[in-house]
Amino acid sequence: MDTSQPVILEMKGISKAFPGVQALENVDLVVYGGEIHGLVGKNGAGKSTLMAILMGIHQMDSGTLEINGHRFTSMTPHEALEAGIAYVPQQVRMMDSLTVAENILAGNLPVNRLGLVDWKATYQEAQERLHKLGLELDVHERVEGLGVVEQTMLAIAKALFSNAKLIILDEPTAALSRVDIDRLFGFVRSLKKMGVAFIYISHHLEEVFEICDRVTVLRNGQLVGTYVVSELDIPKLIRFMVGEDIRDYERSSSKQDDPVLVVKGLTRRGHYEEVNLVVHKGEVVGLSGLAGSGAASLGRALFGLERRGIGEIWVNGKPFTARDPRQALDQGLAYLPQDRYRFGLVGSRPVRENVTYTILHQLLNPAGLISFFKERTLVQRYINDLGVVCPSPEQRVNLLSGGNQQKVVFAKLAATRPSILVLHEPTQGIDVRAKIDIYRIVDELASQGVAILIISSEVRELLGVCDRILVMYNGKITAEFKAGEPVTTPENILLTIEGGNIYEQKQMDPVRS
Amino acid sequence: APATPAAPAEPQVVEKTVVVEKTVVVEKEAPKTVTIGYGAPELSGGQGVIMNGMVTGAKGKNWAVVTTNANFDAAAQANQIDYFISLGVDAIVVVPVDSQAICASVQKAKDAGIPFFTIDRAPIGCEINMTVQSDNYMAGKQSGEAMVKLLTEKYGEPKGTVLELQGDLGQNVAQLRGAGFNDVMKNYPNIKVISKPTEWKAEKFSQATLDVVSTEAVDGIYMHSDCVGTKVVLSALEQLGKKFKAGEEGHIFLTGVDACPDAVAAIRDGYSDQASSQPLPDFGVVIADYIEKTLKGEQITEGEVVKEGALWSPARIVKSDTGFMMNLATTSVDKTNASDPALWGNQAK
Amino acid sequence: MSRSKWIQFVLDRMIWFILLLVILFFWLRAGDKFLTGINLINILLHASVLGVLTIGQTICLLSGNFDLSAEGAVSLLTVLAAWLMLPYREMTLAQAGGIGWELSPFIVIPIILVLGTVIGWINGFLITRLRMNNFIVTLAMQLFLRGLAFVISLGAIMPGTPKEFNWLGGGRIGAIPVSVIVTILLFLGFEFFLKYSRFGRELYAVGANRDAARASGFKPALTITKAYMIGGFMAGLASWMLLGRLEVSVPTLGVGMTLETVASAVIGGVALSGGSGSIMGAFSGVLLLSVVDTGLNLMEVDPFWVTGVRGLIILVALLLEVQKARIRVGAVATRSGSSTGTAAKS
Amino acid sequence: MESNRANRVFIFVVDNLIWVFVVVSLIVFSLISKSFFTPFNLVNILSRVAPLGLLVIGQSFTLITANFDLSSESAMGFTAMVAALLLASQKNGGLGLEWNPFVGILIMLAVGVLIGLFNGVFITRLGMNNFIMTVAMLMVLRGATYAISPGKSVNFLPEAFKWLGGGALFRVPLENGKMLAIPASMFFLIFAFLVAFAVTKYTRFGRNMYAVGANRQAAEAAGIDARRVILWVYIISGFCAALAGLLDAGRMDSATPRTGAGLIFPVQAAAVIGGISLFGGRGNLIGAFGGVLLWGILDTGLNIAKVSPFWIEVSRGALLLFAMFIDALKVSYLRRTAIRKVLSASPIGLKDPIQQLE
Ligand SMILES: Nc1ncnc2c1ncn2[C@@H]1O[C@H](COP(=O)(O)OP(=O)(O)OP(=O)(O)O)[C@@H](O)[C@H]1O
Ligand SMILES: Nc1ncnc2c1ncn2[C@@H]1O[C@H](COP(=O)(O)OP(=O)(O)OP(=O)(O)O)[C@@H](O)[C@H]1O
Ligand SMILES: [Mg+2]
Ligand SMILES: [Mg+2]
Repeated sequence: MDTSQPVILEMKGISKAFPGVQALENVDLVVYGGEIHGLVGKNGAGKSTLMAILMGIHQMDSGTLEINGHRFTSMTPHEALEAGIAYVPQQVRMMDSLTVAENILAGNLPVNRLGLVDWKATYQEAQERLHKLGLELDVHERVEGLGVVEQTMLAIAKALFSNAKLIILDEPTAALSRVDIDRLFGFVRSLKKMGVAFIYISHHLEEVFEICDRVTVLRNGQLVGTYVVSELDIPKLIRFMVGEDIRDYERSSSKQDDPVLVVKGLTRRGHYEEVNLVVHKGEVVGLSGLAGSGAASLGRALFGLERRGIGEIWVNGKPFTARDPRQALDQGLAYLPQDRYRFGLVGSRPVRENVTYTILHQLLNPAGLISFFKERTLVQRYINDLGVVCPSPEQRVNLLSGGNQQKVVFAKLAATRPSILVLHEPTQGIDVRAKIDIYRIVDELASQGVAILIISSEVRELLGVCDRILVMYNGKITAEFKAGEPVTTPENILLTIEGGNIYEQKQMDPVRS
Repeated sequence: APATPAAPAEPQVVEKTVVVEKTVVVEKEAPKTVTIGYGAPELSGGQGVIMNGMVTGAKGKNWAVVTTNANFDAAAQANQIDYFISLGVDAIVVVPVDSQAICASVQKAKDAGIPFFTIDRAPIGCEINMTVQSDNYMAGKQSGEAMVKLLTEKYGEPKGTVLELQGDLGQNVAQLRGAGFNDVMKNYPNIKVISKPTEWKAEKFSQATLDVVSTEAVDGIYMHSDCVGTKVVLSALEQLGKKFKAGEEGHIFLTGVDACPDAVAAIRDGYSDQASSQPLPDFGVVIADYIEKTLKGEQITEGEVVKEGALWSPARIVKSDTGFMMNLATTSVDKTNASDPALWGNQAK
Repeated sequence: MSRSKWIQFVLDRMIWFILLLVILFFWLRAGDKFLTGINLINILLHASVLGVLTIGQTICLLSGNFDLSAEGAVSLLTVLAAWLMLPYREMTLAQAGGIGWELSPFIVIPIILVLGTVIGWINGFLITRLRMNNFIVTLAMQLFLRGLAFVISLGAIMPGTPKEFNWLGGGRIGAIPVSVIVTILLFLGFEFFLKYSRFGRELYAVGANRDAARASGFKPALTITKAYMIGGFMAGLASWMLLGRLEVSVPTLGVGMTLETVASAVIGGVALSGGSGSIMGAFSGVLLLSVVDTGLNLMEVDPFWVTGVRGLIILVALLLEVQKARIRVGAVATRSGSSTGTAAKS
Repeated sequence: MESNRANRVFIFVVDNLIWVFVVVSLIVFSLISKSFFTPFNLVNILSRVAPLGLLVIGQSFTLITANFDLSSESAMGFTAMVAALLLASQKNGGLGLEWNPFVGILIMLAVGVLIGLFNGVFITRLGMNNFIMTVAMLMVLRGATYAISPGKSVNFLPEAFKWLGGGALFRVPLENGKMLAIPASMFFLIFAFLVAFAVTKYTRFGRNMYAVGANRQAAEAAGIDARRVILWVYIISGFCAALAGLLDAGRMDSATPRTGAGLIFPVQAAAVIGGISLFGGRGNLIGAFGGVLLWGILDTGLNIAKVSPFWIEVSRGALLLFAMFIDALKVSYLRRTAIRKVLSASPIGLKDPIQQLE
């Protein structure tokens, strides 16, 4: 950290209550120019709320706020923008149907002498501006045609163009692959050199260590402290966040011998080829690969969200013929999608309904109507079992914190009593504590005999949870690692993920290219 | 919609299919077939049938007819007349959606040298070759006079409350039928008229009847169109338990314009009291003669026209500032003449 | 806390209070005539056909789709029903008879209900299977169906439907019209049905987030098709009711109903974007429109002004309705201020 | 290379499908009737869709910002009636004031602007739902039109007033010796669409409209005052409705209480077929012009093809369904070939192109 830089932001004694929750109590936060400031805490610790106050979206109940020496007792979104604060949410929402150039210059398009928009200049200027930041995008492309990283980087760039001095990144890496994360971090570091300050919110603590200078920790709406990252380590940080040492997760279940999911020679041109894999009862298998390796496609295809191509699939010894999610569920395969906002949950409906969407047919009373009694007991049971924290089952699900939302998705899937559960990036956007909860849930399910296939780009996570890890590269399964074997190291796995071959004993740095 | 029905004067069986056919082209020995462009303002109720009258009339002369429907839209009608002009028809016959708005089209037809006729309504503000209509104001007046008579019989003096179910106030058919009626009522300060617009919609006839009759002591109901109204109003009265025959305690007088088959039947049955029968069925047939004359270059002359056995006879042709106007006689139908087979309302099979 | 809950409760039902206000307004203006039993029944009676159609519209809107075709279906089905039931009468008259088969109402009623449902199915098929734009498809369907009504009737009025047929629309049990009872039962039934049935869950889920619904094992295409089928069935029912009330078929029956149904639903809090709103909410919208209509019929408003005044009253009612957002913000602000114990800030 | 070129051509065609429909319908109707593809008729189609076209422009503006304006058909009727009452003599249904026609035009345009302002203020400042606000306005204005007229049409308007809607710019001789009047309204329509296109494509305001429609929050974050933009599109819509009233009254030489009644669905249909999305941010005015033309061609073409009036509505509905069917085939083809970018650029109103990919 460079204390010679001026203080950009000083928040003091911020408190905020929502009906029934004290979301923030007496929280302080100081950010210097050119600093990347981490903000961590469990789900629901109040990170987003603090930022919402800074952005003028929520009003603080008490406290003061100073930006570049200007004092504010209240804030409107407009004032926040004026003051040079920009927020880049996890779900970047831009003007999808418009081009990159227009998104960058919206509200301020260059005009010619006649006062008409000069499109040539628009594209040129957008291109130049991006170029200055070292970002090369096709400015003629519509934003909806861009990938997630590009959209995030574009959103950051956009904020800078509107003279932002402080950019808030709220879980920007949640939906990104490692390669994309590297691109993003490279971009952020280059901006930091230009004197831009960032507040970086993430549940990936390694990332905090990788990119942040200082970190502020919140717990249950209260400030734990602000620390210089180089003086911390992960276990310490976790202790600050959680308030106790968390017992490391340990597997308790064990694999049995009967195969549950058998895939033979599954091929879909352009996505994956000749995929063979077996997942046994009670076994947890990981599947990893780069974006475009086909791993994600395979997961979606198994569940019937995409076409599957040719090849044989057996579940519990019976041919698996499902063409759509309903049939897949009926035949014992459940799937947790990567994008829980779009595919996982119906945000505007209550928790209760979201949990029972998959099993409504089991809750019908003789009249063919849903038995609320059965439903309530069942939902309550899952809420207790999975430790979902919510004021009531009637709470709209998009008001829950990320970890709790993910637990609701789990509850929904577990309720179908699947034989095989396919999880796609199950711990995205979830705090350390909740991650452990999720692992426990996975373990619990496995010990009940469910076969589990986790598709994830988080190798460390897979190493902790899986019995076996498969690696896909270019549409083919190229390697298999068994837990406990000496070759099963993060380095080796990452190497194969990037297309290398561990048996060639090439010495290369597997973590970054 | 206001019924301006059409049954040929010499009852002839017209096959349904004739109506459905888009054009009736009957080859003539003569090298050139006469083509008439016919523009209907809409097709529900009587209007669809007026159109058939025209088709029948043209068929009698071996002419072809091109028919269009403006669907209550004066602008669409203007488009259709443009189209007739571009088609080069020999004569244009229109039931104007709007008597004033039609004038722009009349001018265009005149420029193109095509004779222009209207049925049912005269244009306002421009001159055309001829209009064949029956007098809507007169019809309203007849119903009004009948209503006064009925109220006087009931109370010994002209007083009471009358519900007027109006058509679409934006159309001059409704305005004339309303004006004729109200001009009579104006003379009797003790008669209270409650007017409700219905836009010719059957739903609204029913709704207004239910609302007003259940909250006011209504003595009589006057309908701008008894084609749409009679059945609907009677069933509304029945639902309110107020449907009685003439002479029974609590009978509500019904009068209306059109004298559709139901209305005439209801008069015979004693549920209704009066209908102003417009001898509209013959419009198309009557006008065909005058179109023929015009095409031959003959002059239409003023004076009385008499046709044996037709209820519209005698009719008068007069020259007005909108061109020749032939007013077919309106008959007031009540229980004394409700069985007259010459009434078009009694010609249904 | 209980006070704020109470405010919340009131605000959630704001539209019902506005309805009361409107009734009060008419009571003051139109005198005691307005608050008579028979008039209240009339209000419900006018709400019946619109109400039945609004149920169908609401269900389609909940699934995230418009149904502009229902009014066309009403035109066609009323004409068709009369045409099938009435004895033959020459067509050259403004009033006509049917085709002459004189089918019994007990055959015709199922026919129109089934046909309505089939029309809904076709809408659903075109929209979900062929992925056509719902707005245009149903608009085209409306034109098509109304056109057919004219083709069948040749524009003529067909009067005199049989007694057994008229029971639903015109019959009364005591003083209460059958259609009122049926409509209220339908509203309650559908409210209950959407709440407690599997279909209801699917409908809200599909309307709110189609992708998530699919990934939860629902079949959005099927749900949307079912929604349209219910819409079509309701159009059939409304046709039966309307024709039975009027005893006359006119091919223009139903014209302009689409806007009224959508407006009722939206007034009642149903979102055009799908997945939010309730059937009883839509009922409040229907009632608002019919109270206004009935009230205007009783007040001696200049006929030329009726449409305009109607629009104005609806506007004012809605203006009150949107104020609830402000009241709510105010209420929440004071509450959170007091719960943290800090002084209210300016 | 060759196939790439073919593909590009194909994509170009797909992108401009609405124009393909326009051309195909022109050809089909020309084959059906020889009186269709005549200069007289073609000119007429363009002049008769002029009022519709103006309404479509206004509607497109509001739709691009993800708002409806259902009141425009009534605004058209009301403004036309106001002007007609002021201009016409008492004998012809006016108030007998016989004001200067230009004053009349100015007043009518001002009334249109006021109506738009009213809609806009209620929607942006008082938070009314735009759909219901404009439906209520639709009733209020139609009622007011009936009330001020009262119920009567007004005709014989001054020449200067009529010129734009009904006047001829010049006349050209045809082979058969007749003179073909080239209507001013035709040029005005084309001009209006060009201006509207220029505004939406080449002004900051126009781009702000797209931004607001595409994502209101993002637009606001970019410093665009969404409420002002929406207020302005309603004002423009009101203004366009008044122009439509001017064209219609000029063409008809009269204003009727029903002027414009029932146009709202054709207006929306033309806009949507032309690629304007009901959900904002998509489509352009040139496509909308194609939608207007297609509607006009069907209207005239079906009459000229001598379809019985009873069957016209049926045919129109069927043809509309057919057009949407072809569009659906296009979408499914693109989905199969997964040309996602083309799809997202496609000009027929899809709710969510990505969703259609599923
Ligand atoms: N609009 C709201 N209404 C009511 N409660 C809210 C609202 N927003 C947040 N909360 C509650 O306030 C608390 C803090 O939430 P916040 O979103 O700030 O947590 P977070 O640290 O950002 O969590 P996550 O890591 O899951 O994003 C939580 O208990 C949450 O449920
Ligand atoms: N809708 C589509 N149309 C065309 N190509 C596609 C489509 N979806 C995916 N692809 C291509 O198919 C290949 C597999 O893509 P996919 O996104 O499924 O990879 P993935 O392994 O699932 O990636 P990740 O693990 O990061 O989610 C890629 O080359 C991608 O570009
Ligand atoms: Mg958060
Ligand atoms: Mg949060």
